[in-house]
Amino acid sequence: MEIVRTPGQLEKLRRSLSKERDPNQPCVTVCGGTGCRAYGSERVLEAFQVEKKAQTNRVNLRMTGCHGFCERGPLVVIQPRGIFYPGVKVEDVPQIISKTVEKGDIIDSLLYVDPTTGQKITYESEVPFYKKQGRLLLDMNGQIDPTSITDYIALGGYGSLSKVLSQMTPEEVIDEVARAKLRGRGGAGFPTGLKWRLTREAPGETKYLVCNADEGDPGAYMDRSIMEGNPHRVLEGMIIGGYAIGADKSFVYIRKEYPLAVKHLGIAIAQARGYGLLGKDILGSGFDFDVEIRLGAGAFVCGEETALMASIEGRTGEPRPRPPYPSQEGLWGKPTNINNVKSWANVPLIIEKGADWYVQMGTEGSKGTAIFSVVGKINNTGLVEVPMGATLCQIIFDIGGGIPKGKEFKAVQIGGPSGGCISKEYLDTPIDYESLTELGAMMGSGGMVICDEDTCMVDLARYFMTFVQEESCGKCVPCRVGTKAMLETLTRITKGEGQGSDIDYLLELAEAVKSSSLCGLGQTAPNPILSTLRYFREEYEAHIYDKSCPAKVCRDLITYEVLADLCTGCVVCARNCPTGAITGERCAPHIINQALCVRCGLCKGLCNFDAISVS
Amino acid sequence: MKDNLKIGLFICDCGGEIASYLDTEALVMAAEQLPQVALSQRMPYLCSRRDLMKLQEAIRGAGLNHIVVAGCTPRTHEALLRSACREAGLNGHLLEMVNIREGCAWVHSADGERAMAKALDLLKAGVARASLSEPYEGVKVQITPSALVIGGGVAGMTAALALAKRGIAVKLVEKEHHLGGLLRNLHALYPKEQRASELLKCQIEELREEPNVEILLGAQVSEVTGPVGNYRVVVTSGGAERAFQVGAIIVATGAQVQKPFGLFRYGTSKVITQLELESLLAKGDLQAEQVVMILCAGSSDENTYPSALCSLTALKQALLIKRTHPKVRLTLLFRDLYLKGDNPEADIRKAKELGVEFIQYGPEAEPRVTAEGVEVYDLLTKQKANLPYDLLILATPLIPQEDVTVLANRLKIPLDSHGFFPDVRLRLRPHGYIERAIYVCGAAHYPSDLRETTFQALSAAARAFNFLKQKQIISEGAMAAVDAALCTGCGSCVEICPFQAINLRPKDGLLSISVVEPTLCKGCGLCLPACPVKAISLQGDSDPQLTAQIQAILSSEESKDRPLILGLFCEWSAYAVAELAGARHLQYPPNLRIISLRCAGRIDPYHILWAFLNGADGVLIGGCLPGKCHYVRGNQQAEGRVAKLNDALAARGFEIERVRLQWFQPDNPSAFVEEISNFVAQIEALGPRVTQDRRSQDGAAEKRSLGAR
Amino acid sequence: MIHLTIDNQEIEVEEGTTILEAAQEKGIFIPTLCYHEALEPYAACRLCAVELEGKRGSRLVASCAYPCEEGAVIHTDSEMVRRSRRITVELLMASSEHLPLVKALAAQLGVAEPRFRLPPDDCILCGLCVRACRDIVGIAAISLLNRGMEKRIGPPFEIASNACIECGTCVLICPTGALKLEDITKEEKAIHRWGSPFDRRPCHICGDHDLEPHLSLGPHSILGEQTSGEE
Amino acid sequence: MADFSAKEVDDILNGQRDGTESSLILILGEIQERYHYLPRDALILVSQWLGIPLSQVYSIATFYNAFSLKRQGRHIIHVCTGTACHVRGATQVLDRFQRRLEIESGETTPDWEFTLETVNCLGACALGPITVVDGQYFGQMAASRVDKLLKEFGMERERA
Repeated sequence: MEIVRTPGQLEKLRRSLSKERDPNQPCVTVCGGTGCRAYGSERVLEAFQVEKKAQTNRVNLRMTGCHGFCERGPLVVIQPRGIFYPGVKVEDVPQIISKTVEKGDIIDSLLYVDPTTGQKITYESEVPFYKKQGRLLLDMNGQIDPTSITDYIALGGYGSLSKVLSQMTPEEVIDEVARAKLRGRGGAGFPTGLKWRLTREAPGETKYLVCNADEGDPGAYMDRSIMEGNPHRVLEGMIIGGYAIGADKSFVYIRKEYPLAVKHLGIAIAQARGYGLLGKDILGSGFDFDVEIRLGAGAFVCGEETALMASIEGRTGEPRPRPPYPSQEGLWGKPTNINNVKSWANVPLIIEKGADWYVQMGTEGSKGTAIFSVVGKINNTGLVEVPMGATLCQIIFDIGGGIPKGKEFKAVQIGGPSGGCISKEYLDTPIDYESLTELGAMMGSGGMVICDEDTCMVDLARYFMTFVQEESCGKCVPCRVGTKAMLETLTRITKGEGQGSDIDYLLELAEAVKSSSLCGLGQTAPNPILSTLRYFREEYEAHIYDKSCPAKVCRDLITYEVLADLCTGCVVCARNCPTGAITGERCAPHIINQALCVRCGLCKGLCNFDAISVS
Repeated sequence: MKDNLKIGLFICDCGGEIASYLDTEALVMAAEQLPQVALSQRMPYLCSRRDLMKLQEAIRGAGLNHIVVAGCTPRTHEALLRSACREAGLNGHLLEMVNIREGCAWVHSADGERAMAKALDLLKAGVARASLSEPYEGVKVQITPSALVIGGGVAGMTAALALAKRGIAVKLVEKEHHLGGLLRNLHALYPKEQRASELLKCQIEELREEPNVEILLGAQVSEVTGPVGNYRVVVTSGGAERAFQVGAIIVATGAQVQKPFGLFRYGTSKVITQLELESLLAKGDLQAEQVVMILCAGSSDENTYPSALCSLTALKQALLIKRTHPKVRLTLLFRDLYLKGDNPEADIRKAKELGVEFIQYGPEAEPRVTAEGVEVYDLLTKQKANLPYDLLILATPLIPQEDVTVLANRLKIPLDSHGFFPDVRLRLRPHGYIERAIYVCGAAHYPSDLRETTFQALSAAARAFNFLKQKQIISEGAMAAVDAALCTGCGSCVEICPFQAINLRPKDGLLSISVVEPTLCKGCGLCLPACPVKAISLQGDSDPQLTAQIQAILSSEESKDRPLILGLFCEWSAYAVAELAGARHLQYPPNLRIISLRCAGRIDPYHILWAFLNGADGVLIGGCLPGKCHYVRGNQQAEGRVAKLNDALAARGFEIERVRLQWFQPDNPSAFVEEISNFVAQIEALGPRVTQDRRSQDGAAEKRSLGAR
Repeated sequence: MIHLTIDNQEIEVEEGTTILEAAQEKGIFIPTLCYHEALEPYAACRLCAVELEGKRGSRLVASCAYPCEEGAVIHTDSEMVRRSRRITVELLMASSEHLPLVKALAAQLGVAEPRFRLPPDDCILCGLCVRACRDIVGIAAISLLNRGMEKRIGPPFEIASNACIECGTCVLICPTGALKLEDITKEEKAIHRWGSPFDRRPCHICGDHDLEPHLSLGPHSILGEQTSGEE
Repeated sequence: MADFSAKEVDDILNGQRDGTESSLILILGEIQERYHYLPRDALILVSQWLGIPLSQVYSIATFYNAFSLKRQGRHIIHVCTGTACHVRGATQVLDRFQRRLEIESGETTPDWEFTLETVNCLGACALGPITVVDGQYFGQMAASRVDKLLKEFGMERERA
């Protein structure tokens, strides 16, 4: 690999690379996202390699980034036709090679079955989950090997960079991004172009640039899969940003919990340096830029920009008051521009296709696409990328495939700990920054947790409160003590010890914490409570006044019982009960001793005859 | 007295911490009356950003050329205030701090009126001193980016390697003809029972391959001179001498095992030390059925120390023996078990499972060893046991090397009561202290096991590394200077200087005069009293300043504070502990007026006379405990001078009880308060000094003659 | 010069002045806990929050850290401000009701009883001692430990600090008297709250240097009747 | 898991030639990787070599979740308590682990075999509830699968 010195050389390289990638050459792509790996996709890939040798087949193998449809991993797609086999096991591999690859036959038994219609689907593009999405940032994930810069370049990667460096002034770049109305994908939605301009215009020679990849929000993992699946696009975006802002040094602040993303990013940086796309005099433009990785050591608060900077500087992640804003005084007191992974990844696209093309997508206020990780009580768990303005209904039912086991949809929690719950009345609202905020939720990181009838909203609120309580840095009083107070109250309620005054107390606390906390974490911490109170007040009241949990979740308000008529006396529950609360003769109905029962739900999980009821 | 003197006096309320005990407003008023005080101002919080700005405005605005700040101890804020002055364009040394917080407000909070009087005296003294202070720049010293490591044991090798790996050139000096030190005699190591020899082998190889390290075997450090950061070291090996420069020195001379001759029948065939057992184990010939180990052997008397090392070794050896010779009956007698590590209990349990017996004996009842067996009183079972033995192992502590004192003198660093190299008590260090860049690690420091030695070695290396990294240091401290016009070249200062900072240089052929090497001078001031013609002055702490200070601090006419007592305190011990007493708000009689000096040895007998002539009823001189002097001999000299002075005093008709030289521990404020109180009591008993009227002829004459100096 | 309105008073201040400083100039009282003249603003206690009018409605800002802006309109005693202060103080009371300082504030703002309680603690985590030790004295012997509810103040490993020079600055800056300078053992001295929990035998040689206190076992634990405190 | 060795720590530090404040967290990270906790002596060395006050090093070590000051067990169990896993019953799983191991999360069994930790979302939500043992993922966990899992990692039946 030799250094690429001019845009021309890059173009030449791209042409030669894409020639090598013969489009008709069969290629088996195995998803290598963390999800699929956990399902054993690495073993599947090995099997393919072994089989490839055994059958002396000249098929290309490629482990790609996350395809998004994590529910059905390990995913295998056979190009060029895009034949789609979900949930592939090692033993399926031989026939995939011999049949599908060799002869091009489709193996019926491996095809994906649409749970709603029940019909089999052959091609990836036709799977409803993908069909109804508008994939912008995630599109490449399925096509390239994230550990190979040539894959990325072959598909036009770093083209935008060379365009910027050869044809555009920094101001023009900023204008383009501004015209595209790109807004910070970190959640708050601050106009990216404006942020860049502020940093560029801030006095001072040295300036820094930071990519915020501290995706701390539980239930959101799109940043991770972008960095795992297409790290070079993030880098390209950052280099362009650096050029526009006038920064020559940058950091990617990424969670330690994402080892694969860290690895791929590290490889990508090394490769980019190797090709001269990072470092001194990039593409002969005289512009220097480099990227360093900094690991987040497990602190949600470090997603907050001032805390994040403190952490990069090697101090505890305590936020500081703003102003001064990072664009004025950031890392080591120098102007610093911080954007989220997705924001950076958007940049090359905007440059490549132009702002006019970009603004066609989305709503008035919010352009482009939004990525949600749709998780929880949903059929098709996975990453969903849709144009801004798509409705919740489309995401949850058309793409997400609805709620499993025919259960009733209850609510969707958007934006993680800083977001809120939205009830079914609003399923048809087109979602963008404004509409979500109006509904008491928040785009946040784009975590979308689907709740069905079995989810207790009080418990959910309590869960999030536990989370922020643990993650609060403890610097300011409202956040440190206030969240604790709210948590205590919620716990009391879920224990059935709630009092009439509790709801008002919660509202009062929430208000105060929201308005007087030091940083974003505290200011948004009450949202889960406020939103659940707004849409599900009656559930709170049920807990407080009737001492009952409608969703049958809160332990102290429920009892497990054996339905005598259904119980076959298989003694499975009795054998596994941790407290030995279940007794009974073999083949005779069992009984649960409520005095001993700790309501762990183990028995219900184990019973093959649904003979355990909760009330 | 200089003209065009514009002294600015700033009194800090310390947010009430001072103001609530002293009427700072009144002090400001009183101060305004003082001559040379151009501006007297009260500050709510001098260390706050806002007040610092006010201070700077005042300096610029009123064109002040000397600043006196009355507030807290210099230890916390002097640096801050000095830099503030510099920013305002005033040399940092034109700032004088008067400690009215720890030195007055807090320690006399019970007696407001007298505290006020004292505070005022302190202010006057500060002003008097300031009016004579001269600006001067610190001395820059370039640091030689290389290090000397003394001792080629584990500690030395580890430290050398760590530095070398970071690109520091290291000279490693070992007096033996081979590396390895104590470790060479060890068999296995705790806790992993790894072979000592192997570990040693790879470490030595690693060291030999390291280009940045030069190993000098069979060599001794025979001379260490030169300034901090630029030491000139002379090493002798086999008669040949070699000299070189180093920036920092790491002392890793290790220790030796005490041979307990005359104890527990040591010397007889059946009684050996732990170390001797090691070699037995190494050879693998251990013939014994009944083994007894005695820990803390012979350490019942006061001056010894329980050593974690003995316990660890004993435990390790017990485990080893039991593993290799399960038959052996092994009993371990101990007084205390000092254990460290992740979970030492595990090892103790292991030992017990293997059948090692543990018996604890009390300090009052040491085990008795006869030819037949060991008699011991078991604390737990409360009964005597008699253990037959055919091998008795004594755990004896590590003791310092014989030649340790020689080295200590060469390096001019003190030894502790056991002959180990202690850390400098940085905790109570005086302000403006610069480190010596001499670091101690390993058993030279205290008996430490391998794990700890390695740790210490690396930690010492780290400190050395960060010192060397600075490239150059600026020593702000006071500096001695010889007035060539007065110097007669008698050479007494050359003799007395503990740091060889003064040399005789020929002057126009015939006589030669003393010259001070500023980079070597630590500003202790020992040479000043020594000079018969008072040709030496101390920058930043000159004799005129001191005399003026003494006069002012005692000046409160017919002060209510009779008897009036002057304290001339060494800042390392007496002054440090006085401040500590302040921080603790301990109360002592306000009669005492304290002046802080670099060292007790700085005091000239005439300072004491001068004090009496100015109305002192008693003089208390505070210094470091013998052997603890930070300038090697300062405290001894003070002692000598006071002794000489006594005759002079007697001649002038003073009771010699009025002068006392007292050693102080820097970290024991209650003892300090006690001493002060009983000295005050003693003086009170003597009553106010009845001498001729102050304004009497000879008195005045005396004053003039002294003042002239 | 910058012009702004605080409680309907037109005032003029130098650029860079904080709202709190400006208010104090004008003798307008704003309660504070973590603010200190000698230190950089920390904005942690939120007691000094004031209402700042803005385009998108009013919001609360920490007056100790927020710089005066041209034309800003500020209320230091509006209902919004009082409500937030009341809650803040109530939250402080949860663990520090017994402190005179907190009592006084509560009385001032008319808060009777906290509606939720925590184990009593003298320390309100204003961080003054830590910042004073680091920024004024330049020693940094103590620091903030852990986070959230577990947050504490202490020296490394929470045993007697070797770095502490016992200047007592932390003690005198502490607004609640949570810190006391006290002897721990004859050998070691350290600040009371931060004392080593271990039973340290006076050991000339080992005692002073090693941060890891020696675990000295009594005969019982050796005979296995009880295991020592480590686990 | 390796025993602490000052020399190793020195090598880790030496690897970071541009040893600055900014690399502090990375260095602590490496030490944590090596020993699964931050030994006291290691922290002291880090502070001395980097010339950063020990208090700052210690406060960082206590602030971030990724660092532990207690020695960890041979096997480290991470139970994901992310939202997705939570709504799918991670609590029951965690519960079961705590009962069987007789420790709270964040603790280590007396025999230094298992350390139980919770983690806020590993981003593998599709598999929830998810548990990671020594870096190995176990998806669709259920309280009823806990015992089997522990057995796989050599926990004998006796306890619980």
